[in-house]
Amino acid sequence: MSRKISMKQAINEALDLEMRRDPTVIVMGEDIVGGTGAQGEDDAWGGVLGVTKGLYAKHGDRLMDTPLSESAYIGAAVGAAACGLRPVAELMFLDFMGVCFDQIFNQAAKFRYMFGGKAETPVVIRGMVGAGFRAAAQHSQMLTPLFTHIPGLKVVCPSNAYDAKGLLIQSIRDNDPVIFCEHKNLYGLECEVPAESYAIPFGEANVLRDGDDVTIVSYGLTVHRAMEAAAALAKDGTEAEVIDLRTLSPIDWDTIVESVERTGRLVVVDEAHPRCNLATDIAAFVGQNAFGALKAGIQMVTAPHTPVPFAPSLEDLYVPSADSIASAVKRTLSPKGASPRIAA
Amino acid sequence: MAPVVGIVANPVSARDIRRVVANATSLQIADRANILLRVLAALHACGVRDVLMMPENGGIRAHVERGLMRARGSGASRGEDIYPALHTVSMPVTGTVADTHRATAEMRRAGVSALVVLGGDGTHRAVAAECGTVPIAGISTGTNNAFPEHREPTITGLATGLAVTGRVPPHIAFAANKRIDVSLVSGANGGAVTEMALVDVALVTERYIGARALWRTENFRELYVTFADPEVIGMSAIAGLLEPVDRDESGGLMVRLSPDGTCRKGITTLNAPIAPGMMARVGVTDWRRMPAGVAFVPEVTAGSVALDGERELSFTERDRLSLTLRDDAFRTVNVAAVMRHAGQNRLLTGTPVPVTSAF
Amino acid sequence: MLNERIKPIVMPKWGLSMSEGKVTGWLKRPGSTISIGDELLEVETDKITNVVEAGETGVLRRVLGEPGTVYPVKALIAVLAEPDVPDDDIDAFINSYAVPASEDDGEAEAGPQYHTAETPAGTIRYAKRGESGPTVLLVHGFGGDLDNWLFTIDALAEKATVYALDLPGHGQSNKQIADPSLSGLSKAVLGFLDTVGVERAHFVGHSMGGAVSMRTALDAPGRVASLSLIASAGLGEQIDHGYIQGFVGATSRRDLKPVLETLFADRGLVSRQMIDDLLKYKRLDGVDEALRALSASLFAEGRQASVLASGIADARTPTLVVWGEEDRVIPADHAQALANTAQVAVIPGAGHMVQMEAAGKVNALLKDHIAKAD
Amino acid sequence: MAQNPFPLGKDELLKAYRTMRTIREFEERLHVDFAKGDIPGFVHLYAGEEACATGIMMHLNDNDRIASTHRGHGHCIAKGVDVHAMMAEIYGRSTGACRGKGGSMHIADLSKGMMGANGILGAGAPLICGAALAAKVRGDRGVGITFVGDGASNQGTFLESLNLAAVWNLPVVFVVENNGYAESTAMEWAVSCDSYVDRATGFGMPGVTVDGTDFFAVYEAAGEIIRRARDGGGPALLECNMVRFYGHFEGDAQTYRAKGELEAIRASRDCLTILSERVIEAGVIGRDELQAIDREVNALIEDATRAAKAAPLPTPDDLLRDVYVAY
Repeated sequence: MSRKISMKQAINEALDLEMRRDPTVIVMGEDIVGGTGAQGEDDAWGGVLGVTKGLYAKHGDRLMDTPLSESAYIGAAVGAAACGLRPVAELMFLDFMGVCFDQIFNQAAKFRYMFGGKAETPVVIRGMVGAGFRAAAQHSQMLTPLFTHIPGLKVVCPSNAYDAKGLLIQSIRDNDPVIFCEHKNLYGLECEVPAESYAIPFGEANVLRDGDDVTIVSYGLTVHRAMEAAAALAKDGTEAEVIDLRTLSPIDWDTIVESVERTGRLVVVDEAHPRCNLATDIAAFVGQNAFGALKAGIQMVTAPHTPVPFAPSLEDLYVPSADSIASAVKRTLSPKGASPRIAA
Repeated sequence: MAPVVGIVANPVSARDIRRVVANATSLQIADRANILLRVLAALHACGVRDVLMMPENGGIRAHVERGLMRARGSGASRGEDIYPALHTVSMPVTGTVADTHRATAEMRRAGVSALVVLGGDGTHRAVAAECGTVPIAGISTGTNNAFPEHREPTITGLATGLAVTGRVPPHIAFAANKRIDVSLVSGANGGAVTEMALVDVALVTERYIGARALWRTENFRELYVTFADPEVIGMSAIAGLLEPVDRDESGGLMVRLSPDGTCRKGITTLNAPIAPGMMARVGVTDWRRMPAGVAFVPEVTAGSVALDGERELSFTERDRLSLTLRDDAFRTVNVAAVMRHAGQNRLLTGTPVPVTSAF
Repeated sequence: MLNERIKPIVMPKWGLSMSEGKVTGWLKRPGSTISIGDELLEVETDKITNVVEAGETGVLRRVLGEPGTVYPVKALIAVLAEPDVPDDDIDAFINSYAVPASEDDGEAEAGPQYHTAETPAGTIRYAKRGESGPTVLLVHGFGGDLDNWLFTIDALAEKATVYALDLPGHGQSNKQIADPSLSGLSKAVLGFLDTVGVERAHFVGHSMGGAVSMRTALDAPGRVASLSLIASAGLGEQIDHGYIQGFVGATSRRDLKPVLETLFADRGLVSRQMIDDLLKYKRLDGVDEALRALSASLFAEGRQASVLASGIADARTPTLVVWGEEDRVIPADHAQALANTAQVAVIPGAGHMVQMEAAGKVNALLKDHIAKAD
Repeated sequence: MAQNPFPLGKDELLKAYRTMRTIREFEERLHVDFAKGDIPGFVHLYAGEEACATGIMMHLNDNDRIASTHRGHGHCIAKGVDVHAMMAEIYGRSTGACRGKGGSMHIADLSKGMMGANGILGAGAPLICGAALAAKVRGDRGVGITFVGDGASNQGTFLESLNLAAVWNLPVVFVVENNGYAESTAMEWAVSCDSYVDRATGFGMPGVTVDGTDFFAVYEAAGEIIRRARDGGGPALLECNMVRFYGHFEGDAQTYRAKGELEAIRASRDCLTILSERVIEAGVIGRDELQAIDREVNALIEDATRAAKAAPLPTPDDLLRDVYVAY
């Protein structure tokens, strides 16, 4: 049965279903139950934004509040995964990885290779990413490129509730460490989601819109900006193909290249900072592997190379907009788009 | 010559297995240093201007020195010293009991008037082995402490200061103490080892030292005590709960325990606090007084000897073991008597006369 | 104002989730004389593109639906009337036409569009249309669901009580298949009929659903009033193994699209939504296992395990066989297996999903067959 | 033969001796072969510290997990990791415990409960909290032991783990292997708290200090602590004071040590000598029996070294293999 639920509910449902299916799934994080040890209600918060609300009542101690101690509990989740559990550790804001990155990239990501293929570390580290929440520089970043840089990690960033549920279920069932990035500004977005369990395989981009004129590749929140841009462009007769990457590691190169080979034009949209991000990565790959198909220079639309500003007026400028994406598409279509030009 | 007080503070006492098996106290290094600062303040108040301290790497001295420095820097002292000058015995640090032995010997040679000892029974035993006639003022930090009395260290410091500055007559200020000498002559090579205990000697049948602390009773066979105080913790409590013997009376007590440690017919069963938080039922076969100067040869022919709660020696059927209690073996500051005398004579009503340092 | 001689052509509602459709092009010019079954125009929905056929006769007096424009369901897109109906009346009719309130609103009050039944084979989802007349049961094929009857169910419901179910392992029914054989599925279907209180029904089966229907007719002849076998399995050994394997194995749009294209004569009918819906179905827990179990049991090594043609030929059940001439999954010549005992119709220009690609023709055949057999 | 006064049977004593001797021989051999330039990279030797790993591991089974340090060979051997696979790994061979892709600092054998030596100091502590959590969730009475040097005990990971283990009441034992030196820096200088027992106390768990060169002291204290953890009594800290016979890594001239320091600890604090003299003196094991073990161990290490040198190198394909379980 399918009904409309929000991405937040979809994540909650995925955790619930997997905990029911597999007794080795445990969920831990700061305030994911909330109020542990305090005098008030059990399950007081259910996560800082209520994503895990209600799970404690269903699964009890398999939901574990942690001390504010990311190094310790992320490391514990990694260790537990190496010992046969399937922990889902919530890092609240993925910006906090700064204090536990060793456990993620030196431990979890490397066990399998470093131990000669004899280890499995099925841990999921989920947390919020992205700007637009008026949360300023340390709670708003899109740090996905830092994770995609690390071999051994899988990196997921859903753009809607349906994908969030299926990708989180796949993340939990996957035997590799997965960084599950939840854009906080998509939590409330609703769409049709089956009530049953389902897993969306990794490495399969979702083509949200077919078009023959230009390919727009993105993930997370900016997928919706790209769709807005495509709708606006369609009114002028430009049909954009919009690709939602869904998973960043592994990444679906085939879908991107096949599309560009058909459209001959590529706009890559990434909410991350402009240097060494998904946009540059994809542009480089397409440049190397589908150069002959390109009719125009590749355009990249990213956040600026600045920390995320607090002032709402500035933050709104920070995140790639539908207008900026549409403008980028138009640059690929203009005769000058064919040759690189530095804007005045 | 102005009195100098020696300080032996052991940073590694109270770190043994009894913290795990019996929730025993663990006194932090910073707290040990704070205790010393309180003692130092009390000594200074009595006119002691120089203190000689054992060096160690456990951090106590560093904390104390920081405390002295802060006191000098803060307005609390109004420019006046409130602590004596701190000197350290010049010797290498090994981190073992040998440090205590050597420091005590050096302090005795330097002519200290008293030794303030911070540690458990084991530390006090090490000091007693080398202190000769220098009186000991004991402060408990250890676990199984029967020997040092439990008391606020400031009072111990005051009593020591009053005693060494000569304001309390020695016959009141100092008390005599007993000890048990343990002699072990090796059957293999004829070599002899002499050890001593201040409170108790326990003979157990297991013949390995292991984690040293004694907390199991199943192999426990014989107990010899210098005094039997029902108010103290440890193996000597067994004796204290059978037949109390005071610290100041001659002789001690020996107790035989039932071989299997259980309660059989004809055997007295005793429930005793053998370690902090640990009550144990032991079967007692018999007990009797242990007169001073009489060598006792144990019935146990092979096993280990625990001195003041810690396994130290092991012996076999071929070895010869004997135990002898000595009265008047070493001296301690009688804190209770000094303070009573101080009160009765209002010793602390006037300003004490400063005595110039000899250092 | 109501003139019964003025017949509106409205945007059709194909399936329960359709709310609007795009007119892609007219196949008849204004002024043409129209007979029942004539192809009037093409409409594209997010699920499928299909032809709207005339349900009545008359002259195409007005064409209102602009190609390339999206209209809500039941919007007026053309008017049919006899030549003698005055233009003024037609204009007045058009001016006064109001799109009826969307059915969804009404149904939200009347209850859900789909129902579920707790049967011995687990939870079965089904749709029920129509209130009177004979009872018809629509049984979809391998990997399908009740939406395969998108263009069928409402047409039949005009004169029948029509049930369409999701077989176990399919659609939104229970995904566990206790017995992945034809008789296992047949028992599940009978268990469903028991649950909804139907003793006897006209069975309409597509592909594997046809074989399930035949199995039921052989095992429980009393419960099968007639058989309508559409591109049915069970009439010969041959089947496109590549299709079965491809369908079971596909996990991405890229893999699944060419597989689905083999189902239709016109590959362009495979829409993004159709692929997405099937992918969403295939991702559900238990579906992969169910499909693999069924394909191993029924189509191992690229051959149909059960050929029931001779049994059906011997039985007395009235039988209709319909095939798309360009069926690339099960060859259309399998229809001839029952040529001697059944009515056989092979429809040109249609593939395996003939009931969708040539809905008007198939619906007419079904209505006729059911009416005669009842 | 005299009655055995020890808390271990003769077979267990022989096993403990064999383990310690194997570690010593393994490390001594590496010391020699590294100097010859036979071994790639760098190695950190456990020689001198054998009583600690052995005294603790005698209480563990394969279901108990340990997280080791950069100085992990001794932990591996004591936990039962195959010596041939270890030696081959150190030589970077495809027959190595990690198929030549981990090296000395990453030897692991999860089937033996050995979760890996670790090149990141202090990183094992959070991991072992996870291992202990897994044991607790499963209710299988498993315990987790993490080893940390006196230097790495200052890492936030270690201190956070003490807190987490206490808060979650995990069956974890934190073993501080205090050999006095964080690389070249003295523990007395680098550790502000002076006593690891104080640190443990500050986190609400008991701490114990033992003479880490005395196998029996380690064995007995570890036994109590591990039993307590297994029974749900929660985490504890065990500080083993011990000595490092070689430098931080091979090639370290150890100029930071006092004159005569190394000679003194080798003479008076060699845990193997202490153990063998104790058991011989007690009349439980004959010197000849120990010498027989010495010969067997010697042959084992010789064979492991010879086999490692002769073993095939990883293939170029191995470069790209085993980054993920599924791609």
